[in-house]
Amino acid sequence: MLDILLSLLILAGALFTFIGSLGLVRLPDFYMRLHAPTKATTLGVGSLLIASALYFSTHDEGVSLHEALVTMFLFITAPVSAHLLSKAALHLKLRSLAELLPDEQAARSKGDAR
Amino acid sequence: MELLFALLVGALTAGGIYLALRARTFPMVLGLTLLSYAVNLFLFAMGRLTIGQPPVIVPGVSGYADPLPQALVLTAIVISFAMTAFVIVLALKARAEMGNDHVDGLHRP
Amino acid sequence: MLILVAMGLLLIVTLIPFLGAILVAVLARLGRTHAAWAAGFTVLLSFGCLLPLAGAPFAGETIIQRLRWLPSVGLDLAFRFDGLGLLFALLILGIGLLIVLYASYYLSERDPLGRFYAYLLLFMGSMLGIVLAENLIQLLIFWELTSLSSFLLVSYWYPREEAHNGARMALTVTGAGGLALLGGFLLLGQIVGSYELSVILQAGDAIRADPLYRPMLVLVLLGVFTKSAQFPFHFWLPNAMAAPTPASAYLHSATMVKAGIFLLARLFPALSGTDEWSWLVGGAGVITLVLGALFALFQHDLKGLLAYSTISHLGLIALLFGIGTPLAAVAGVFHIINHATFKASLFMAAGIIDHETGSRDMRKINGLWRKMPYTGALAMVAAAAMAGVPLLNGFLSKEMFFAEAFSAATHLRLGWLLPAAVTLAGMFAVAYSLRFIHDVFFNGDPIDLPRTPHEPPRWMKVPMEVLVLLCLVVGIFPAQVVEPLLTVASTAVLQGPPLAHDLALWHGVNPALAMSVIALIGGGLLYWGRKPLFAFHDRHTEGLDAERIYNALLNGLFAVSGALTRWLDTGSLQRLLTVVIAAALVLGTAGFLGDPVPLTGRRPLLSVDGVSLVAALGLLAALTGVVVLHRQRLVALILIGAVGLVMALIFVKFSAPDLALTQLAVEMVTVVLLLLALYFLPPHSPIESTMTQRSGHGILAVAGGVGAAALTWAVLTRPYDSITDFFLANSVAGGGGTNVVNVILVDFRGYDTLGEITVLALAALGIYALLEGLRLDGPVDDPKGQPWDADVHPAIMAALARLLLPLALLVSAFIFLRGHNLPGGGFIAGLLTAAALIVQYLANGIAWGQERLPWNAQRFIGVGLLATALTGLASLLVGYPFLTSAFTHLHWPVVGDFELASALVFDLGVYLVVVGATLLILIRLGLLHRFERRSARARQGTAVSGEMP
Amino acid sequence: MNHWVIAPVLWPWLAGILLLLGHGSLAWQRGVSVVAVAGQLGLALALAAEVSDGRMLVYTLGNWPAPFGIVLVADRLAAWMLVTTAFLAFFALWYALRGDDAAGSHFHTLFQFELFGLNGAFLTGDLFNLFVFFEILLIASYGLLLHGGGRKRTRAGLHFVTVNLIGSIFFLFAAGTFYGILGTLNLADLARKVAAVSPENAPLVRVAGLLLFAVFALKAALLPFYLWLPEAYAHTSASVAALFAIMTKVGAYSILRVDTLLFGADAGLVAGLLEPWLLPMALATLLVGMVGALASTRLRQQAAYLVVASVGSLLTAFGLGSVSGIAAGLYYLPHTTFATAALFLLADRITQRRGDLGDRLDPGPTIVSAGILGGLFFVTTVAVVGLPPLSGFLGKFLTLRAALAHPWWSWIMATVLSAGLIGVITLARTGSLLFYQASPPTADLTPEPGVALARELAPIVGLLLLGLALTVAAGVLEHGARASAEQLLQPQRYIQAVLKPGGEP
Amino acid sequence: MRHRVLPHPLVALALGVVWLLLANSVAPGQIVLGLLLGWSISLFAARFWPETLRIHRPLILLRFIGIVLVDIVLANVVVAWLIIRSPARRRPVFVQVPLALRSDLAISVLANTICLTPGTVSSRLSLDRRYLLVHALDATDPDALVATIKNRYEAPLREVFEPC
Amino acid sequence: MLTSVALPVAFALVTAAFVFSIWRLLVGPDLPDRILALDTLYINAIAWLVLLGIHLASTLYFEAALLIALMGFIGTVALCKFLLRGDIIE
Ligand code: NA
Ligand code: NA
Repeated sequence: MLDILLSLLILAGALFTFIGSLGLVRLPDFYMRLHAPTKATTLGVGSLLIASALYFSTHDEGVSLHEALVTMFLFITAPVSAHLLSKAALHLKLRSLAELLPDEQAARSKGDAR
Repeated sequence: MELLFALLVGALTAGGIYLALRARTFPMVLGLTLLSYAVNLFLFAMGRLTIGQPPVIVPGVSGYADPLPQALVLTAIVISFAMTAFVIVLALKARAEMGNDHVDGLHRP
Repeated sequence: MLILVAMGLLLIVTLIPFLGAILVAVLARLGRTHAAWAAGFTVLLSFGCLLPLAGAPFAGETIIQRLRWLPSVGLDLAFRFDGLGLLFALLILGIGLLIVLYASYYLSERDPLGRFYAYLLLFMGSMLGIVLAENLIQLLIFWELTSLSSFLLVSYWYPREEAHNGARMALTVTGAGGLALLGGFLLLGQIVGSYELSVILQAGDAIRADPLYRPMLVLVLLGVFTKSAQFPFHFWLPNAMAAPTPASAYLHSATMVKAGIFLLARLFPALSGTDEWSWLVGGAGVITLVLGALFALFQHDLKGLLAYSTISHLGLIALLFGIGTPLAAVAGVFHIINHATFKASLFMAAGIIDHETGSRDMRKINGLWRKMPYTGALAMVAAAAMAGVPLLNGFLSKEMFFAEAFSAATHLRLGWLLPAAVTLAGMFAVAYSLRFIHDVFFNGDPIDLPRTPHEPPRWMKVPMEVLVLLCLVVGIFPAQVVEPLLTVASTAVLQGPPLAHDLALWHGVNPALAMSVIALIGGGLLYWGRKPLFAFHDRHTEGLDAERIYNALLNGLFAVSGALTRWLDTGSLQRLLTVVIAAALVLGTAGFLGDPVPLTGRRPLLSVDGVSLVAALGLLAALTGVVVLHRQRLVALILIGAVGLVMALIFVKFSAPDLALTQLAVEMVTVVLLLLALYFLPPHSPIESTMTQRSGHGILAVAGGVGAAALTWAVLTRPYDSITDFFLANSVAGGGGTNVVNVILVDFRGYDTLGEITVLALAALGIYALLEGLRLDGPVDDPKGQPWDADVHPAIMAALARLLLPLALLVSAFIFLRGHNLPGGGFIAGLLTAAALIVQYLANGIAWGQERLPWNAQRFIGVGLLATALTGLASLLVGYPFLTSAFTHLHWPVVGDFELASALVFDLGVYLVVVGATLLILIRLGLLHRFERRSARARQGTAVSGEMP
Repeated sequence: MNHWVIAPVLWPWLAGILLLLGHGSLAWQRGVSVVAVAGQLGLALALAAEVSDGRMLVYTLGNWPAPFGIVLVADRLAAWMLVTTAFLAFFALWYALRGDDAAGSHFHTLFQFELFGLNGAFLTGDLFNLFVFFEILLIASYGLLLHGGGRKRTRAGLHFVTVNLIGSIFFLFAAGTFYGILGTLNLADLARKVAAVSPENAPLVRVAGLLLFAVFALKAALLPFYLWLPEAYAHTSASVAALFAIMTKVGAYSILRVDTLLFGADAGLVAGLLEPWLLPMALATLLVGMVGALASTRLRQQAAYLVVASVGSLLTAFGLGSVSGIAAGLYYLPHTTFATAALFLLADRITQRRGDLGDRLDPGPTIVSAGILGGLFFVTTVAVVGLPPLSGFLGKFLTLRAALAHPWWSWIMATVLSAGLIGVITLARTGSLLFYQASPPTADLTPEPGVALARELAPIVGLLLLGLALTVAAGVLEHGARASAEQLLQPQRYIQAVLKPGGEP
Repeated sequence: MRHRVLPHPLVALALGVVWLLLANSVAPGQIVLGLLLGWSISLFAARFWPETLRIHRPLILLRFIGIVLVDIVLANVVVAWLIIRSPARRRPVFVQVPLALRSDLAISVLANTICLTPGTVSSRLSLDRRYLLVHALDATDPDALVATIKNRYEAPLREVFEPC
Repeated sequence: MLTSVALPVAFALVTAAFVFSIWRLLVGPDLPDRILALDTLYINAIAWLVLLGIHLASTLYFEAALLIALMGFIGTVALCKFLLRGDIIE
């Protein structure tokens, strides 16, 4: 039972990790590619970590919860990376398939004017 | 596995040498970094390759990787970090003093 | 005490002039007379010290005095006093004293007399050292000192070009000879097993039979020939005439050039008696004799004439020693004495004339007899002695010389050539002597002389008078005056019983007399018909000239040196690195190929798994990317990040978690560091190397890579035994930790770590010093030419970075505390702390960070080092070696067991140094930026944005 | 445990830490530095006295026995190097107090740490630890070399640093190979295992040995590795260049140590590994150095090339491999260190007086105090070129004498003597250019006050007096050098002393 | 006084908990050590924390976290599906989200949340901090997206951080 | 099932992810793409480390994952800041 649960978690985690990177290859513009890893890998790594916690809590003596920390740290840091990457891409005027909203231009010039 | 490892060391060395021989400071520093990677891997491998046996004493474990090369590589990493820092700052200094980032301070057409 | 002094008397005799030189230099400040008196006193003192020993040679004794110096290699300060030494010491000191007197009149008020005397005394001491040496190496030392001190004397009037050039030439030629002589003496010492003359002079047969005899002889003779101006090394001597005339008189009559002759005489019993000796010494002698005489005639400079005459006479003496018979040697010794006296007085005469007329050009100086008859008379006698006129000393030795030349000719093929050449030289000698008298004192009226000549001061003539008197006395009463001295000197030269020789004016009608007569008459005729000869000479002197060869050689040496040095040392770093790497590769390859064995060893190997293969390929791909795209610097940097990450994973894979952690931490800090730097550097590298250069670098790189791979493979496939079991076995029991890597770092090899953190600290200090006052312009626009983003500190990043700080510090503490037992430790923890703080600076800016962390990073580093120092020193206090660790388990209430280890304090030191150094480096770079940005803005974008290719 | 052994290493280290911690004024730093260097001299001499009876003192750091822990080994050679270094440091520092130290931060700290690195390198008995101390002395030397800055100095520094980083990479390859094959890092243990190496592994040990040799040759500036030196030494400050006179000797020391200990006659399959390389490279270095000096257009460049030549001479002597040869080299080592240091300092004094002309070897106006400086130049020249009567000549004599037993004696003699001749030509020309061909001074030269001049030139005179002392005490010193050489050529004693405490005969 | 000795009690406590997680242990020694470290680090970090961290409505925060976690799981599935199926048939947009939040921390948490949840990345915060530009991977109705963000995430965050 | 199926498959998937990231890293085309790829590589590394820990039943590699999670973003942040401002610490 535990074995199956662990296996599923591991497979799910690995799959999301895989899809995250797959997105890097498949998605057509940078802004879209940005979504792939920051999302998929969050859950991917998360599942793997849950599996790990489960595994070591049952195989070693004592509960293993420190895996939660990895997730916690990732939740703080990964979005910062994504945000800054996006910001940098905007700064570099990377081509996007999304049309910019009209007020985007306004907000931008407003923001810059300050 | 050993062959693969040897190839990596060789490739890092080759790349490192090539970049270290470039005429501008920045690629040269990158070359030196690659060379230090190469030599760190090499030094590490001198304790032979061991999988799944970290040198942390745990009762009932059959064998351990050779800890000494690991300690040596650690020292080497620190030293090469210090040296990289120094040489890159020196490159800046050279850029300031010589007006360009050619390793000889020259502008060759 | 007295005995001690007596035992070292010869040393004292030699040292006195050296000390006198210092004394004179000091006293010269008080005035010229003081200097002169001091110099004279020094010579007399040295002479006085020699006197107590003077009787010994006449009693057939050889005094040897010795001071231990370098006994293990046979080099003691050993002095020898025998007849030859006595003769030369008398010449050196006697003529030296006269020169001191003469020079005080000769040198003008403007010339620093003290310096002249100091140099002269240095030279005198050196000469004494040569002639009183028992040890050949010691002799050589003084030999070289004569070269050096004569350099000083010749260059005395150094602002004159001929003075410093002449001095350099003399030094070069005689210096070269000195070096050859060193080689020769070394070989001689090797043959004999000693450098002591007492041994060497008894070992003639062994020496001559030794296979090293020839090279040794050539080297020794090179020394002799250069010093005594034998052809083809004679050319320096006329150039050395740039010296003040008193110096010339001293150097080229009795001393410097005679040093070479002295050595011939000294080593005569040991080296002579072979064909090599005869041909080399005799050959050089006869050529020098003839050419010197020939050239002497054609000189217009008074001193030039005397210089070539000196060369010729030195050839004469060399020839005598070359003939090799005992009687010839005696004649040689005799001519040494005679030449010294008449040549010294002639030089003094030339000096007086020069002094009085302001010129030395015989074409201008005429008819001085009317102005200075007294000097003229003295010069005439001396010149006659030089020409070999009967009743003068020169006649006697020349007669002996002719006799020896004639008898030597009887047992040689084409032997008649020798007397013929000798007679020819005699004719020229007579001719140039005649010229010296007639052309100067008669021959019409002076032409355009700078000064109106008259007789010199009374005391300036005294030295000449003494010498001319000697010429006469010796010439007329040889048996009474010079016989005893000549006998003891000859005995010393020949190292045998006194030789029967007959010093008399009249030996009957014999071939020698005939040759003398021919020389006198022929010389007269030659001088009488000089005009066509001079004309002929003027037209045909452009031929082979040793001086020109010398100059060509020297220029060639300069040219070759310059070309070679410029070719080797281009100042290019790329070239330097290429050479170094290639050379190391050659050495390494040579090591392996020395004795080929299969590259692959017999160790069982691990199998490859897919993940590793892919990871390795990924690394290779990233690496290839770095190399291919390296001109786009930022891209290369990003790719290197990937390489570094895979490196860390490799460490994980092969059981090195500590290394993985370290690699990761260093990687992050390095990226920040390189980015900080990259801001000030151009974003792209231009193509600068040619295709050929790049191919060359590529080949070298591949060769290096192949070498490294082969070496790795070879080692990895071989079994090995290592000391590592000790660490595994003692880590817990002896080091108190289960993480063996950490225990090695802080305990087993803590000394390495101590060094390592010192390196880090020094890098930080060095960088601090390097960046002091550095101003760099960074680009005001980004590489695309648009302005930078206006958001200096993105708010989201700033807020979250702050949130992260305590967490990172906590993790850092965690990594630090567990390091002794589990992967981690001070270094990683330090980098983590530094990185966490750097993120604050990154997110919130440097001013913000500095405000909140007002600290002195250098002090921080110092405290860290101090912590390691104290842990190390603590063990000294309890009597254990430096860095001996201690640990104990404490039981605290509630908390439980707690391990307290000195290694932890050590590691804390490491931690502090790492934090301090890393922050110091990064913040310093950051400060550089801040300062710059403001200044660039202030200058309204005048800053250059790197250099775009 | 004899703590004298570690004292010369710890002392400058602690001084460096003190300098770092105390934020004292320049005067305070100078005071600490001077006291430290004076103490250093005392400690070095004390250690030399300790080992003068031929004992080898082994210091097991952390109380871990060899070959597991790191050991320091004080033998005659190590003590010899320490004393030389301390004397040199004393005078270099003295000179630096004239103002070289005030050109930037941390001069004294770096100076002390440089000594720490040097002394550590001389004393260590562990290959990897030697690497670490090489790095210490190098990083300190980078700081010192660049101290004060300036265009040419920075460029020279960049080249110096880079080439040394490459050298460090090679060192690690070499040390790693040694460990990978022989499983140890302790020099004595390595020596033992090198001697017993199997035919299969011998080529790899040779590779390691020759790579190590390449590294040391780089530090020592042997041809073809010497190219970094002229630029580096010519462009740093005088006191640093003077101190650097010992840097090449570290390489020479290491070559000697490794050659005798690891690849001596007892080394089995790899005996005499360096033999075919060392002597030819040394002779070529000697010639190239002298030729470079002759071709130099600047005084300091010339001095730097003379350092190259002196390395050639030194390693020629070591390369002979015999007791006499090594002894000759050891006797020559302090001499050439002091003499070249004096030359650098003197060159600086001359340069300072030549205004815009600097150290260019062109005739210029007469400089102030030309007489005294010229005289000093003459004496220094005599010392550097190895003319009698100073110790350089004795070194040359001892070397050539030892060379007679070598099969290539004629080549050695020809090279050494020719190089000597080129040296004479070079310096006669330089002296003549600087002092004899000077034009009349442009302005009235007011004579410099004697006291100031004496103070200014005292370090130079001190170094020259050391040369004189070497000459006068040649007997004693040569005896010491010979004893050191004998000790070196009996590696078994070293091995025994390190690996079997108390087993030292 | 409390501000100097214990400037951020909550942080200190949280750090203590994190420590226990790190150490994977609840031994008394670890608790003491964790609290000690939590206290000292919070003391040090106080310099870097200009404002005191106040959580006004802890329950709402917990609920918020729960919602976000669920959203993350859903988002991953959705996005994964999008990536695998047909990347071409998507409608990426940029939307401008006007912000009611004022504190940097709150805005940052919001931005983070947006990044972590369904197909959105917070791309740029205007310099006046009034607008957050968000990129959505696939949004048929941009206005609905803005509304969702404001209601689902911003509103609870306001209650937690800025209740006034 | 865990060791025979799940782990090998998981390793294969993570490895494939690794390959994709490297591909994007090399191909770009823009700098943010490469940075993103590097960032993703770091995440892949965490996944791999966790898998390895389970595979070897060892927690010794966990801190590496922790370190990446906590500090891996520094590179990304610094690189982005570089693109935005050039000057990363100002
Ligand atoms: Na005339
Ligand atoms: Na999102």
